[in-house]
Amino acid sequence: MDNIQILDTAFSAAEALAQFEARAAGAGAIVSFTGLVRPKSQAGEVTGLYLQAYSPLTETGIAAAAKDARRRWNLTALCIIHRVGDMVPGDAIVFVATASAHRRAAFEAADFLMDYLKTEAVFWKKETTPKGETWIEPRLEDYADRKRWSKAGT
Amino acid sequence: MDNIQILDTAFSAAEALAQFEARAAGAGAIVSFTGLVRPKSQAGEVTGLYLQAYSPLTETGIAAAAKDARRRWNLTALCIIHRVGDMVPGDAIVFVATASAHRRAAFEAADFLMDYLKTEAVFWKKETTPKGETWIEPRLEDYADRKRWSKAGT
Amino acid sequence: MVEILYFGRLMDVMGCSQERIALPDSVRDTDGLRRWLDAERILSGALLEPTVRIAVNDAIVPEPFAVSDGDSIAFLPPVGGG
Amino acid sequence: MVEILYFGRLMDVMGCSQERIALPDSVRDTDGLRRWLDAERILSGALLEPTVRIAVNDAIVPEPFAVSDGDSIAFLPPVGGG
Repeated sequence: MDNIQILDTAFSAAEALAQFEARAAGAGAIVSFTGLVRPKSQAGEVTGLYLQAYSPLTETGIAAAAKDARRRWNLTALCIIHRVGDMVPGDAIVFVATASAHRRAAFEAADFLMDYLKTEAVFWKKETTPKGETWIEPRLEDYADRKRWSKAGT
Repeated sequence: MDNIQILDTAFSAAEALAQFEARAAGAGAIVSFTGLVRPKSQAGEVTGLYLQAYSPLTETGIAAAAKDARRRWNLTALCIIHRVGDMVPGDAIVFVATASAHRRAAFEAADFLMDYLKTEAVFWKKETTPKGETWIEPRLEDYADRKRWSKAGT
Repeated sequence: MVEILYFGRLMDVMGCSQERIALPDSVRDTDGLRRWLDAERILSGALLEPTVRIAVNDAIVPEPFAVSDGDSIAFLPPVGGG
Repeated sequence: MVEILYFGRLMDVMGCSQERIALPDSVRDTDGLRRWLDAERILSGALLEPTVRIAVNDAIVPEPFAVSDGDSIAFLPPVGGG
């Protein structure tokens, strides 16, 4: 029941949630996360973002994280959609949705998957600002978030 | 920029997310939570759920929780929609969405608001199963979740 | 006369969600109201439970709280959340 | 011949995302490949950084890892997440 997609075209998070709800019938709690291209970064105004994946490593890594989430939490459905290619501010980069009987599992699993996607997922990201193009590597904060999970589960 | 609604008619979480996204323009992270009427409970098959509010206490309590969330986290937008009246399994009971520059604030604020809504919000809930009608009071688990926030913030 | 509101399971216990009552002179605060009404309706303590809170004129009050003619008084069992 | 893939900022450093190269006999593993290619292209260490990982035939490998004709070898700078 996992739905994992890498897309090179724009997608709507709201539509993804509508479809997920249909698949998650019977759940009591659905959490969604949408990551969007921000119009500003430390380097200034962002005019474009390029994301590169390395198939099939990107897909197998995400599938393994999804499997890990299912092992840790009792989920009735799970969805991960990730954009690659050229994007502009406001575009959805990533959408994660989790469904469970109770809200704690849904919240924690979505949080866990996002930490994976922000630090370990196999993507490279290039930001375009008036100052030029810059490859972005993870923030220290992202690594700290990810470490929260290292002692949970087995 | 807070959008707080108590509704006595069905609503679509996906549509609520679409509208929220439009209001949250510029955010990097959007978290949504949807609570749905589950088809089963401890008492068996659920055929109906009735929710009662006490206006204006219900509204002012939720508005105060929203204000508290904004004080604790840097949010660019916030939405809370809560159903009252008669519902059936699969219906959305509650929708919470939070938007922020970064994901941690959005996740934590949504989690915090849901803990408030599940334990302290002024609603009474009656479940109908083949065994009859039962008023539901909070689970101990819900109180424990809510307590997580008592030491955070001021 | 006061207006009394019952919420949640207390609606079922009282058989209504709302009523108007003339308070006897002996009832001057929420404690007196709880005791008098519970005895009057033979409820065996349903209105005396400490988890049942009281709102006067749409604000939850610390008890005992003075009540008088014209007040709207609500009996609130533990809230169930959404 | 081996196929070499460059990702992220290494695409810019190398000026391409992919190339085919005949490995000299002296290059038998990933350590040898990093050193030889970095020197050959005068990169001053861009391929020697320990944060740059290597995948051989689409699997990240513990290094040094043997490489030989027909392999697909990818240089992976730290991933940036989504």
